Amino acid sequence: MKIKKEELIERLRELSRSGYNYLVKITAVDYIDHLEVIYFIRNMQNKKEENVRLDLKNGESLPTVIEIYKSADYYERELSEMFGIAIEGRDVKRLLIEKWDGLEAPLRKNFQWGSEYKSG
Amino acid sequence: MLTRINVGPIHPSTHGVLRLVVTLDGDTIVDVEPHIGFLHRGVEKLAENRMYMQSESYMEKIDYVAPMAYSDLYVAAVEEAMGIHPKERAKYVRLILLEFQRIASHLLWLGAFCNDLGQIFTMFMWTMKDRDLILNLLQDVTGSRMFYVNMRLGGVSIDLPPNFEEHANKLLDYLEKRFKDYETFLEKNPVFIERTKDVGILKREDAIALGVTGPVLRASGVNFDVRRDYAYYVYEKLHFIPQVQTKGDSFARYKVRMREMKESIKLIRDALKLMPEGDALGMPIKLISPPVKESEVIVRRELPRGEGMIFMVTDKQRPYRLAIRAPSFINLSALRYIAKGARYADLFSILGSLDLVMADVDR
Amino acid sequence: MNDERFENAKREMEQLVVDSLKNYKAPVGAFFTNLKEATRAIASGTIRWSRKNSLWPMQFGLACCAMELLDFGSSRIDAERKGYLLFRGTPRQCDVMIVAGWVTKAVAPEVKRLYEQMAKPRYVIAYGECAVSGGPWWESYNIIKGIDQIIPVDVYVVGCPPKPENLFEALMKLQEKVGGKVED
Amino acid sequence: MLTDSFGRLIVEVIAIFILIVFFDYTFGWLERKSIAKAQFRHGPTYVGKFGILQNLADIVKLLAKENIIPKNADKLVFSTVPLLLLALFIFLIYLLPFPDSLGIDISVGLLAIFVLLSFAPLLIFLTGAASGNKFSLISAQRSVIMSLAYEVPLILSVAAVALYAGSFNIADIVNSQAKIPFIVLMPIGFVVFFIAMLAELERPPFDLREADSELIAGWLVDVGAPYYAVALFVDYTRMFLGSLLISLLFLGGWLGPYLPGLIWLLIKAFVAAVVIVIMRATTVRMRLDRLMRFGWFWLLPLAVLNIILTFMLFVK
Repeated sequence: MKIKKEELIERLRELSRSGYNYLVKITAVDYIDHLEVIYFIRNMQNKKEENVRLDLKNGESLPTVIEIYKSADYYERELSEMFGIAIEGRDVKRLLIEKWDGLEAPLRKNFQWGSEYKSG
Repeated sequence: MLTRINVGPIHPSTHGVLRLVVTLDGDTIVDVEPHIGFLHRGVEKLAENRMYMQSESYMEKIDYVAPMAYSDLYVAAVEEAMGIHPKERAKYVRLILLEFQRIASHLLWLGAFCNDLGQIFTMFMWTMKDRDLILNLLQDVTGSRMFYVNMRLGGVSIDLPPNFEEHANKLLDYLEKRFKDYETFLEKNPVFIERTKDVGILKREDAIALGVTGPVLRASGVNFDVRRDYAYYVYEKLHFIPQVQTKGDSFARYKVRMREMKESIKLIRDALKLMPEGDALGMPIKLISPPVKESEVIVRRELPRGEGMIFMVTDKQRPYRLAIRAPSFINLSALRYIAKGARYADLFSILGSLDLVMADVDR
Repeated sequence: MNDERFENAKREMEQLVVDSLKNYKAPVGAFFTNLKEATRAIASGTIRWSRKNSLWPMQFGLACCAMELLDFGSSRIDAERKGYLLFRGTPRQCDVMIVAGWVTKAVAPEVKRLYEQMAKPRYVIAYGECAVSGGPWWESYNIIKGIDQIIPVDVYVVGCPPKPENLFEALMKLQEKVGGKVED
Repeated sequence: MLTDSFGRLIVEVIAIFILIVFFDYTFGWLERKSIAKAQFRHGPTYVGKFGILQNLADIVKLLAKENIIPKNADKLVFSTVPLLLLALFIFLIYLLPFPDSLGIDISVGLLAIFVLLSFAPLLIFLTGAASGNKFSLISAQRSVIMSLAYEVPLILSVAAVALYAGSFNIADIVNSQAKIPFIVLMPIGFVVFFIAMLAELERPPFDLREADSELIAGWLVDVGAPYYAVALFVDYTRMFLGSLLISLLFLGGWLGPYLPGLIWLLIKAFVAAVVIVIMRATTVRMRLDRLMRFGWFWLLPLAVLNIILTFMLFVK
């Protein structure tokens, strides 16, 4: 299901009310000119799945869905770290790579591989 | 007065490198904040720069307690992308090896869990001894002790040796006896019951909202198992039954895993009986892989730690994007909610009952 | 005559006298010095023997190889036979640090700190390909290519993962080093 | 005459110290071996015959290692209190009577021992609090809180023994067990005493102070290697004291046929110690609040019941 960024919260709320209450994963794909964000959600009653997709322009931010799905917490933090997507409406701390020497968003296609480690 | 303690990153019972910032009020936990990422090495990025079958070895190192489960997940995703179906015998062979891997993983968990509860390695040594026997059996099949890399497109790299069935049955009989011993040893110990019952309760609604998977989800009363609900291989034919408990405490999680091991024994026995003769060998690894048919693949597998999922956007020779849903990652995020209000001594028993592999969390 | 040169010669002369006095042994004192040296030799021999026979590893696992490290301690290999097993969680009371697993940029300072917290004499074993050279993660952006970039390593064990028996052999090699059979 | 008694005193002091070292060393070896056997292992085998020299190597190595005193620690307290703790336990063993009129025989020995024994948690608290580490601090708190749970039942169960024997003198208590040892006469009292003693000895399931999986090493986290050797010595001396008390108060002490009294006493002490070690190998750790509940709701009523029963059945 392809939706627009503005209607994301609304659609997810609708879906979660209709039984799709389990968030499997949030991930993104970098298509260089734009990003595609995918929400995999599941209905735990009848085990049906739904993918909610939306396109993001480079540098655009994403609204948080943490009020609808509690488990979105870690996935959003991962997303913001690995793809450099800013999350609106919540404080996203750096998650995976602590003490990282200045290189951003490793899962973007324009990512430069890291430098050698300097001790001391 | 609130005390803040920093546990880790290197601590005897965090099972890897995990830093927890614990806020205590007396002996009661007010807040736990996990800091992760100490083992991050960018598997997803590395896989984007490898040929399809080159990444299998990387996948095994994501979860080093049950490596074969991950390689199976990845190879299944590649198979689906290329439209290859595994051979009939290969399905059985894979199922048997995977269930053995699951028993080995749960055994390690059981030992480590008792260790977290404060035993001085006794249960740990016992389970490690039994786990070693399973690893020896898998070594007989694949030639390697830990990282097997034996899944191939459409089958496995080496078929089961001729006397495998005999060895496996002997081992299963032994394990069944041992599990009975473990159950009496633990469940008749009042201190063990006291430390696990009504500790770290995760209710059904919370479990779904927090998105936990695997034995943790099933211990909270949600009847969901990928092996039944997205049946793959021959689980449907073997009448697989998921193990469910309703209470959602540490004891329920222990019970689910214990029952799962027994269920695995049953599955292996049935599979050994029903296994057809024939060929189980897959394609040898070549640099140029067969043509890719699908542009996007979603594959799910029940790993020992929970539901694993691979979402792969394909390219000609290598994945364009490989997203892995790691069960430990999401189970760890539930720790904060479970541990709130518990005693400090119970923090590690709760952490242990979630069965985390830190490399799986960080990827 | 150059005053400076003269001063230097004078100072050298004085130094010579002081040195010779330092090495001078009175006939009665010689007995006690010899006795002192003998006791010192016996004591150092005992200490070396005890250090050699009681190498306590730290309870410290990073990644995959930690699984084999567990196996090393458990009943099949039983590292306690030679006194290798008394895993202590705290670095203050340990002798050997077995780095089992890959070391990321985030964890490197912690490893270094742990090494500095250990009491001397302390030894390090790089266990597994990742700790030796970065191993399969050589190309990763977040991995240190070998822990010898941050701490000194005594024994390298290669393999991915090496079998627990290899670790046993490594510790025996370390014993030889501690016992003084192998030069540094 | 003064020189004569003074000479005897010195001989006694040395003899008992040798006894302590002998027990500590043998028990340390026995503990490692028996735990290894429980875990399908062999334990130390290479260093000396049957690994008998393993502990010697460990101790010498620990003493020869660098001593680290952390910057945040209170240096004076941190470096003297472990030694005080060791001195306390050794002194307590000197207060016990041994057969063949070895040791001091004071009339209120029992009282003196249990009063002094309650200082141990405080000394542990001091070490833990002085090291300036939060894990040690938690361990120190636990040590004091724990003592609330077991001290009262411990003393009450001992009181029943003193009531029956009609004396606070331990030699008298042993002699009053000439016919039947107290373990048969008051089994409830023995159980309470044994459990409370386990807690006093910091043995599983009550090893809350030195909880490896939670607090890394409890009050010993920042203790340097030489002081860890002292702590091991403290641990085993405490074990000796505990098993001696168990055998003196409940198992009939040095009374027994054929063999000399000292041998009987040591045999009984070793049996008590090995039972404690087997418990250590099998059980998991209790929680602090559960321990408190257990102490006050189970041990205390049982101890009181034991006193009442003793009073009604035997004393009247």
